[in-house]
Amino acid sequence: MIGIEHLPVLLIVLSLLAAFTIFVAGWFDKKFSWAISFITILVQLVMSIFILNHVLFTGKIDYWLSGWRPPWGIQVVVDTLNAYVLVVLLFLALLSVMYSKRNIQHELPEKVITYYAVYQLLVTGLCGVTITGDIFNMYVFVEIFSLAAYALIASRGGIALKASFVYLVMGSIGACLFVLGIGFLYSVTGSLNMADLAAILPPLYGNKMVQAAFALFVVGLSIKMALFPLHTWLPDAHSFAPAEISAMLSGIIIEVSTYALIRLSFSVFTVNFLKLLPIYDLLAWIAAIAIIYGSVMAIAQLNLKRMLAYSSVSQMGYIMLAVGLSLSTKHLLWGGLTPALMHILNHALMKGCLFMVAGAFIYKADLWNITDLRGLGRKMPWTCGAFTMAAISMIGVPPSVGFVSKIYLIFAVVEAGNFLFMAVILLSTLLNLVYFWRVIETLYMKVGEAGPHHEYEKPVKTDEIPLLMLIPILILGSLCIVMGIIWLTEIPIIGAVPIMDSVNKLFEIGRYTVVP
Amino acid sequence: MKAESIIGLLMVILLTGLFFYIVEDVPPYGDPSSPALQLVRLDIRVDAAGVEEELNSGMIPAALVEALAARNFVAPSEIEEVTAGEWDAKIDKGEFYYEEDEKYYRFKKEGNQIEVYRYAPVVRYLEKGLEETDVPNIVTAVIVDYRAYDTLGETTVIFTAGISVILLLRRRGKL
Amino acid sequence: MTKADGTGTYQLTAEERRVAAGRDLIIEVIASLMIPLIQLFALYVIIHGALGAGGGFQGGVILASSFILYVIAFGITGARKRLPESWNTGLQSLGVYIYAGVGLVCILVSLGFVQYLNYWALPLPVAYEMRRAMGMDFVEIGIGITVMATMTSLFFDLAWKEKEERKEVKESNEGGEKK
Amino acid sequence: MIVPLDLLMLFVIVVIAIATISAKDLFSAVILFGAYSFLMAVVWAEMHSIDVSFTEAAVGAGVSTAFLIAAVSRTARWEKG
Amino acid sequence: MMEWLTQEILAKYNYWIAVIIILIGFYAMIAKDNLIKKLIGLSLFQTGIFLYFISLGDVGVGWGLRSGTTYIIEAIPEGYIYINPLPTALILTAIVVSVSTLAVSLGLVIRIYEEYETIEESEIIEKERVL
Repeated sequence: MIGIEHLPVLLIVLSLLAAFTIFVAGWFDKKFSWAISFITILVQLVMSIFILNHVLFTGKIDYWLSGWRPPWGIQVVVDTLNAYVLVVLLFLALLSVMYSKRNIQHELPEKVITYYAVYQLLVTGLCGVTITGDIFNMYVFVEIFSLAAYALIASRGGIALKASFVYLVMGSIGACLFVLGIGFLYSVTGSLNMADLAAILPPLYGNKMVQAAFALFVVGLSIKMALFPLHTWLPDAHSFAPAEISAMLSGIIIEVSTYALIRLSFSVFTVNFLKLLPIYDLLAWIAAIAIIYGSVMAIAQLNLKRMLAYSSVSQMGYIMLAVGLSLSTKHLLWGGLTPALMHILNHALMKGCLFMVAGAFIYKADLWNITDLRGLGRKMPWTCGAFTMAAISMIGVPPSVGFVSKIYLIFAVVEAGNFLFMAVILLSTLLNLVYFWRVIETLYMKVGEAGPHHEYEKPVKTDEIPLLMLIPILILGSLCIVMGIIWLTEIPIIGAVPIMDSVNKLFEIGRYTVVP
Repeated sequence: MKAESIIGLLMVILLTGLFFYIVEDVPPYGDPSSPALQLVRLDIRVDAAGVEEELNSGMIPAALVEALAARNFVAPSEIEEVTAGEWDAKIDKGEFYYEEDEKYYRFKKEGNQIEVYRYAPVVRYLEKGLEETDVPNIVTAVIVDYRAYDTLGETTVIFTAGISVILLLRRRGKL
Repeated sequence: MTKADGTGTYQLTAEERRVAAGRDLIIEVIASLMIPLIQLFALYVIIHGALGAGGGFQGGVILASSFILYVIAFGITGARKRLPESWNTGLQSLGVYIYAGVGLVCILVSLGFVQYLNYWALPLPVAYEMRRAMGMDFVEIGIGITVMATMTSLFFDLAWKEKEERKEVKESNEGGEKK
Repeated sequence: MIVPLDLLMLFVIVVIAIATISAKDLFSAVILFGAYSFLMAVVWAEMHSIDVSFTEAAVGAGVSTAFLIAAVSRTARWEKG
Repeated sequence: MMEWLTQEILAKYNYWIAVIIILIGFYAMIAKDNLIKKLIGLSLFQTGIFLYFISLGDVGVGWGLRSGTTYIIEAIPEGYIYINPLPTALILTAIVVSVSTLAVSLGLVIRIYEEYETIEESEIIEKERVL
């Protein structure tokens, strides 16, 4: 039996080897590629659940690659935050690859092999960013997943090419700023390891190089995670990519960038540095603007995927608002990073479901615009049901995940004492209601144009998408409600709340209860 | 003038401002004792009284160990005097296959206090690289041994680029 | 090709075919002299990376650049025949397989205490101290193979114009028939 | 490291960089970029970083330039406006 | 003022050249209309960062009197010390990343040209509007 300490590294290597195997096996037979990808990601998910279990109940995994002590070699560190993000990531990746079997056959019939190879590399890069404990290594993996994402977004051709190019230019600027920040940090500390940097940095907090490095990290990663003024690549990239890539982009890729920012600012620069300058207050304000801007722009859109993309801008605003408030909430149970981490999972569930449903409409009848969706509620009852569940979650109807995020966020705002943010959240809920109600209304209340006046009285033929595409949508849609109930009752069966507590304890922010 | 040029100029001015802001703290160019090459000051100090004798006799002072542990640093295992008022401290390897200890801290007496410095990783690479890896070219040793995982990532980046271009451009053959 | 007076066809000489394809004698001769030297140098760089400047990546790029020179001098069709696509695909993966595989062997041979990519654990029949150096050589060769195959495939994909390719193939077929 | 030589080469590098981004003919821009990479490799060799210098000479001046030429020959040669 | 100039600008000339190259590349990436020019700008930006890293690792001040030597371990003469090998190793990785990015982006440019018949960004946006 391989020790559990080996699992994080095996996870990466297995994924890498699978990518190469897809490439070679696909040369012999196209059918292998999907199967290999699916099985690999399934195994990875199981591994990541083991890791989460181990981290939660035994302690963090600290693995020295090549057998060198950390400041000399590279280190893989998995604590609760990593393990949690890893599970969320691989869960959505698994559902996406399940969904993509039929969808990719339909959309890119000639490119199946390379599609899955690049997809597997995307998953590898995301996992690598998540588990690494070395900043330069993080940069390398950020580049891997970015390159894979550029190619996957462009794979449909047409307008997607230009969207991907814009993403490439902006993402490269972000990565360059990131590596410049690494250079600044290296020149004053001589180290690249995160834990080591955290130990060396405290006397250097006044150093201008360190401050500039932090600023460069924030700006570089803000581009990658599409924070408001730097989001311009996002709407096009989200709307023209294949559906599962949109789901991954919105649900995981920008979240992993957020994770990188959280990791760098709390693990490397630590809370003491963040309290010196009001950077996080500034971030909270920017996030508030992003929430309103994203919601307003979403209302103006006709294209369903584009609307969802702008909604992603606003949802990233929620996460960043929670991160920005994390320093000022100390006393209550929902303080610290809890709302941000919750919303990472919740957003992955909701946006994954919504983008996959949007992809299903395109798969079935090439319907892009909201007005085209009339009467589909009767034709595709399961798909539209899942859509409705995810949509009411986005609005924030009580037992759903969206409600949980919002209520935790509102409590955090109350504790931070800035009631303008509360107004922003309530206004955004209203705007969410406006643009999602429009879609739900079109789906259920309006009748198809072609049919006669009283068509709704006739039995409508259901015309569902293939089962392999339907299952992920249904899982995600139902989880939107189930997960919300679990959050609300704080049932510790999946260890959800202990995760938040131990993350808060790790970074010494917020109030944390006992970790079992 | 186009809007893009104006945005570009603005960004350039912003970045220039950033560089002018930080220039004072950039380590001097070509300095052989800069933090990246030699020693990092850890801002840990203890009173020299008593500690100095202990250091000179090769014992590990408890006050120093406490001060280091407060900042999550490993405790030294062996002390060795280099020159008057300066000591090298070594730590346990921690791995099973090297017997020797490795150089980690440098204690310097400054006035009445003993300051703690730490060696940069590079010192270790240059001193022990040949012995440990049998490779005279230290960069090769670093990229394929000390930081081999980075290089695995790097090879994956090239591979990703190759497949991505096939995904984008190739319209022939099986792929 | 039809003769000027229309009385029949004659064979194109090698020179005429070269001119028709837009290639140049001097470049061809020089390239055919240079390419083996470049490849020899590339192998030297890969193997010698441990002792002097260079290493798997640089050697791989130089090896790839020799193929690129071949393409520039002799046209893409000939290069395709010399380095088939299937080989290229296989080699791209093979290099990384070697790299990741060396690491996996390290884990599998000595579970529990030896970590990933720790070449001391390699089960090689040489002295303990030599294993690290040999492991690094394996990895360098792996990097070299991947880089060579990927750079070549990248250049072929970027430089490939399908229409011109087809024309070139037709011409060379014609030349073949006339013989 | 010899300062005057270093300064001279770095100055030439900056001039070539400006020329690269202002050339209207993309072919000449690409070739200038190759020259820039090569000079950069020389500067790095003079800074004793021979491995990076080697790589830049092979990649920046060699393969990147070949890629760029391939791309320019398949797209438009002249920059407009 | 003069002191500041000599200490911060002249003594650190290598860093300033790196900054100038970074800014040239950055400006080209944002302001240039042509896609290939943007990519050349990206390459310049990256090379500037590499120059910064390499300058960081170099040792040896003055006019060739006392200098650093390269990191290949051998008997070195008195007065010379080895330069810092770590930035070199990092930049080797970063160069590979930069050439990979360049290749993928050139692939995109070629596809864009096939699709839109132009590689000027403004013209692409115009054609997109028509579509």
